[in-house]
Amino acid sequence: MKQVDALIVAVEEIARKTIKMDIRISKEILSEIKPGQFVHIKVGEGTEFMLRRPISICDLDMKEETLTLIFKIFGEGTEMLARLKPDQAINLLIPCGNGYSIDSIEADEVLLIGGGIGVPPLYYLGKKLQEKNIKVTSILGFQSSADVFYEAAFQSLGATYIATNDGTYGTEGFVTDVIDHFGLKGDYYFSCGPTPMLKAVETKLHDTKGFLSLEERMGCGIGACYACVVKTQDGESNKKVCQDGPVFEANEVEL
Amino acid sequence: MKQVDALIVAVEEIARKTIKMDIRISKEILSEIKPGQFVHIKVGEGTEFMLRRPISICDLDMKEETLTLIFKIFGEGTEMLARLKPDQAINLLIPCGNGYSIDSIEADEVLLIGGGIGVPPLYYLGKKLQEKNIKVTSILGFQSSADVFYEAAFQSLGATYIATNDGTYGTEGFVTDVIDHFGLKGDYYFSCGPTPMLKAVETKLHDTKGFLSLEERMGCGIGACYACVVKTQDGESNKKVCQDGPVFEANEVEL
Amino acid sequence: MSMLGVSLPGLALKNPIMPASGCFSFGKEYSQFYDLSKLGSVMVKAATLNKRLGNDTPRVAETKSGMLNAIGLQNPGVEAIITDELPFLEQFDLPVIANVAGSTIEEYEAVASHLRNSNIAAIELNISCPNVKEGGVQFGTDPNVAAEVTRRVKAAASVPVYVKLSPNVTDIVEIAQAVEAAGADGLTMINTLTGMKIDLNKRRPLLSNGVGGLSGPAIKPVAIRMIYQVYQAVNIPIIGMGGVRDAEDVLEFLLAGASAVAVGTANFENPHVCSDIIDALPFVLKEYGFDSVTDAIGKGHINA
Amino acid sequence: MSMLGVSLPGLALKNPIMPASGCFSFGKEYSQFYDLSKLGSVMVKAATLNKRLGNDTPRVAETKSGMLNAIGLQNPGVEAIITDELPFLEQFDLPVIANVAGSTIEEYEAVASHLRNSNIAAIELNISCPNVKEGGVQFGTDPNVAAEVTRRVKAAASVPVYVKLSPNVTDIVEIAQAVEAAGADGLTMINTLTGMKIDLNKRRPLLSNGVGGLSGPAIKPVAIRMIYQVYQAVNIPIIGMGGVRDAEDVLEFLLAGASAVAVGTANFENPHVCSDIIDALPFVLKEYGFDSVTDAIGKGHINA
Ligand SMILES: Cc1cc2nc3c(=O)[nH]c(=O)nc-3n(C[C@H](O)[C@H](O)[C@H](O)COP(=O)(O)OP(=O)(O)OC[C@H]3O[C@@H](n4cnc5c(N)ncnc54)[C@H](O)[C@@H]3O)c2cc1C
Ligand SMILES: Cc1cc2nc3c(=O)[nH]c(=O)nc-3n(C[C@H](O)[C@H](O)[C@H](O)COP(=O)(O)OP(=O)(O)OC[C@H]3O[C@@H](n4cnc5c(N)ncnc54)[C@H](O)[C@@H]3O)c2cc1C
Ligand SMILES: Cc1cc2nc3c(=O)[nH]c(=O)nc-3n(C[C@H](O)[C@H](O)[C@H](O)COP(=O)(O)O)c2cc1C
Ligand SMILES: Cc1cc2nc3c(=O)[nH]c(=O)nc-3n(C[C@H](O)[C@H](O)[C@H](O)COP(=O)(O)O)c2cc1C
Ligand code: FES
Ligand code: FES
Repeated sequence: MKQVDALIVAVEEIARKTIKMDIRISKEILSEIKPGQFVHIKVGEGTEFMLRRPISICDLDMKEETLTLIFKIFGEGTEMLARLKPDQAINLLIPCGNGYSIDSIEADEVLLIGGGIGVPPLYYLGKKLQEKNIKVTSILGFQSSADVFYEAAFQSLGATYIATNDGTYGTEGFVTDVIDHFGLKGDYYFSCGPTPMLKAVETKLHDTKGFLSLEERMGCGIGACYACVVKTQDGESNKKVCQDGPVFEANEVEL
Repeated sequence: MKQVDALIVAVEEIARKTIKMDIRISKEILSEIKPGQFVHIKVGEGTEFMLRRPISICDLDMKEETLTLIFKIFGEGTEMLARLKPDQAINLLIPCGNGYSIDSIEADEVLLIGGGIGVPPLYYLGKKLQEKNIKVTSILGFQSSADVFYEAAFQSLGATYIATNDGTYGTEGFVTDVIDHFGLKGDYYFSCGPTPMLKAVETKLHDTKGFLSLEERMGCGIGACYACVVKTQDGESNKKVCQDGPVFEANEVEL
Repeated sequence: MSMLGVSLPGLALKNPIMPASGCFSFGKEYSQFYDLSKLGSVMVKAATLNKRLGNDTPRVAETKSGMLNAIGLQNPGVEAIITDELPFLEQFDLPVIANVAGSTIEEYEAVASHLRNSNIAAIELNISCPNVKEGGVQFGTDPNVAAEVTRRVKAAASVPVYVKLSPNVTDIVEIAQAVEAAGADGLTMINTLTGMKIDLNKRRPLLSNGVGGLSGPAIKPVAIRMIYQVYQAVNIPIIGMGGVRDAEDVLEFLLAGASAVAVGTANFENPHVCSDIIDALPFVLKEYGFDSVTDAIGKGHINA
Repeated sequence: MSMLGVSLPGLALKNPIMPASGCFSFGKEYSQFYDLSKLGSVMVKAATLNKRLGNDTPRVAETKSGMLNAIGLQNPGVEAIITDELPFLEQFDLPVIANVAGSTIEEYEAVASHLRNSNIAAIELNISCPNVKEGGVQFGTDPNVAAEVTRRVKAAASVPVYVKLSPNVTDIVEIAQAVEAAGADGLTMINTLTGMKIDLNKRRPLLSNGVGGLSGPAIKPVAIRMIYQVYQAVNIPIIGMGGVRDAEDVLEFLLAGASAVAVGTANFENPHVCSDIIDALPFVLKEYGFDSVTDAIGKGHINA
């Protein structure tokens, strides 16, 4: 892991309050990144924001030497980040966390199940799975039509289903409704999104091996402060989301 | 007094760590300004810097609708301000303080005596005195040649003498040495600079009527918090530098 | 009652926002920026029996997201305040809260007695000023002394008395309960935390007084914690303060248990801050699902 | 001695900079960023007798120029720390300071006894953790209890004991003097201020524990004030902490009376912060006219 001052290449609002940001990162660093990892971002230069913000890696381009993040403007920190302009610097810890270990899995077809700001990390994962000739089906859930992003990108990876809570786009309801409705399945599933969604997915797909990416409030982002823990399902010990995760096997930790 | 968000027109380093900043201000506001007044500037947008920075008004241009400030990079706040770029906004309370009351004075010739960052407010004062056909002689003290600024500007108002502490420019020594050396005098003097200089000037020119502009650490900048007081010479009461000053008559307050 | 209205002992507030004592003098300066009738109330600068010149300068220092002050209770004395300062506020439609300070219990009593001849709606009893050599803070750190001052000032005063608590204590609940038992009509909290900044060049404390009071957003978490704890332990209303600069901050104080909220340091950053907050508050209340200010008070408690 | 060196009981420090307990785990993670041998020392995460899982999440919250934490002393227990964690640090050229916590005096004693079998240079006795239901903070707020824990841990320990003081007290000097009299070899201060943040959406405290400990630049003025006051009242050295993030901050702590300085929260903002400070410190000392660290200690006192 490194701390780098990187230059912003592009900033674009691609859906409601949803920012796509491209950042210049060297090939050397990009080549270490695994899908599912995240960066830990400093907000502003001074002391007002002492904690970094964790944002998943959505995509990277080795040739252009860029990294893509997609984040939602949620509170003051993401609002500050959204105001950054091309050629300004951004300070990152990169890469953080374990990522999805896809080298070890044997699968013909997998499901990518994302909700809201859980969608971005699945994109780079999907690209990597596609490179391994694994068939990818994506199920993406959003609040409303105004929040939908990256549908076309996911379509280029395989069949893509959209669910919106209010039914203004795609199927009305949750990602689990889509799974039911279209009878979707795979040898594995990979999921990222709000905890209630992860729980529903874990329950629905209890017979399928799966990986879940978790969110927790963080301090250090590197495993040193014990802020971001999650209990193992046996209740006996804690895992750190920033270091042991953010990706865990289904049924490994308490949701 | 108003709180305004103004646009920066130009930022230039005109001497060592000395920034000249031009700011767009409407004619209506400029027309209320008296020489010797100051603006109280918000640093940054967030909470890191809760106190504004007082900076004297150096010049204004009614036609261009600009206000000119000159300030030294001293600590974190002025460093942040120096990084602002044209077209960025700056938040000011304007105008603050009483200023030099030049309408009431009867004089043929006056001395302007400035030290370091005390020089800027004397420039607009000098312009106003010149408009009244009063002969202006300026004595400006700086640390070293690298710190000297606005010599030509003052020369356009009248005879101008420079002193530097280290003798690298003009007369070696203090402004009071220049006064001695050249036997300078006037019906009035106007002085602004560090307190030791003001004391020396007040002592040297004890027979001349004068006005001194003071500096004190400020909270509100408008007279409401009692941070910036100075005792009257009788020791009986306090004056507020931000509201009753920054300009006081010589021998009015304790230095 | 209107969405923003709150009714407290002696104070029928059209909204819960008021400038904090010492940050707003007696109102004149800020009346250049907006109509003070817009405010719920105003807490004016501390009054002592006689004129005080306060501490030497520097009296303020900036700190990260905060500031230190050691004004030292400069004020013209209670009589001059009644004669020369308070009349200005009568043109505005708001109840005025006087801030009473002193070095001895007798002085507190005397100031409160003098204020019988004025048009104030309530007294804020300042037993927590950290910036004077004598009096001030020690009255606020010992529950028995705090109770005694409260009792004596209550007896001397003709209006409800709100006791201003010091955060520089091991157990704020104990002090709050002591002054409640002594008859306080309400509490205001928190005053400043005692702090210091050292001038690296001069090799001495930057403030001439040495220590000063820390205020501003830096202390908000301490204020919220103390109000939360005290709210559960007393039955008198709390006027909260400490680092407020926007309407979300105000809502946080209400949820913690404050019935009204004062704004201090933020006035220096933005002279319109109280007016801005009053404009924003209805929207922020709605955004978070509250119908009114009273609806939100204390609702941040787990079993509220 | 070198420009940066400081010699304290049990601690021959090549420089006065060390990460603060709980912000650096046992060093492994930060060793990715720089060679830990560069540090003066390292204060490792708190040890209790048995493994603890700590509080529920959320355990941290951001505040203006600071943060709240309520980790709740998660740690694998003192034996596991000795066996699994401390050996990693042996490869680096630095004295290690263990942080001892507990819920009872007996637990404190037991942890200190276990640590006899380890390679540590000193103990930091944590009687000031605000984030556990039992134990922790009350040991640090009553001078008699603080003295008693100190005495017992001193007797059990084989290395010098530095007592970590809580800032959440009315009179920090009284506690400092009590633990000095009880045999403390040094003091570390300050631990976090107790604070709270309320989640406006959830209408409850954001931290699952309710209250948490406030750290970061926001609290620096309180830390400086307390160190300044305690320095005048005790004859044992102080390791200072609270909001340090650059070499100027370190100098301010030295001037206030600290002999060494720990850095906590700032590691999260900048994982290189301790290393950066060590690089900058000689220049900052020179800029302000000091020949060495020891030359600066206590020099901010008016009669120093
Ligand atoms: C491993 C991981 C990956 C993430 N990836 C993405 C992503 O790709 N896109 C995206 O939009 N969001 C992502 N998030 C969520 C994102 O970190 C938060 O939305 C963001 O931190 C909110 O910051 P703020 O300043 O806007 O909110 P504020 O509420 O002002 O933040 C205050 C503090 O709370 C923390 N916080 C608030 N919400 C969350 C949250 N949901 N998770 C963790 N910390 C939080 C902040 O980091 C900060 O420390 C991810 C979170 C984690 C843990
Ligand atoms: C009426 C008045 C007019 C001034 N005009 C000018 C000018 O035209 N050009 C110029 O360069 N400087 C001027 N100054 C001084 C200028 O205000 C300070 O240099 C500046 O505030 C330093 O801020 P900082 O953030 O760089 O320093 P820091 O030390 O980081 O500031 C910390 C705090 O101390 C205050 N402070 C520090 N030094 C001073 C000082 N000398 N006077 C008042 N407050 C101080 C700051 O305002 C701030 O609140 C003036 C001061 C006053 C009172
Ligand atoms: C410059 C200044 C002067 C103050 N003077 C007084 C005072 O006279 N009486 C008083 O009770 N509190 C006084 N206070 C404390 C404030 O009223 C308030 O309790 C404290 O600043 C916390 O609120 P804030 O963070 O919004 O400033 C003063 C605060 C400041 C900053
Ligand atoms: C996440 C976190 C965990 C902490 N854990 C401990 C601990 O286990 N033991 C302890 O004595 N102090 C602990 N502290 C307090 C710090 O050591 C330090 O005293 C405090 O944070 C002030 O320093 P800072 O402002 O540099 O962070 C912790 C602080 C933080 C932020
Ligand atoms: S954020 Fe510090 S351990 Fe995970
Ligand atoms: S700065 Fe507030 S009275 Fe002058």
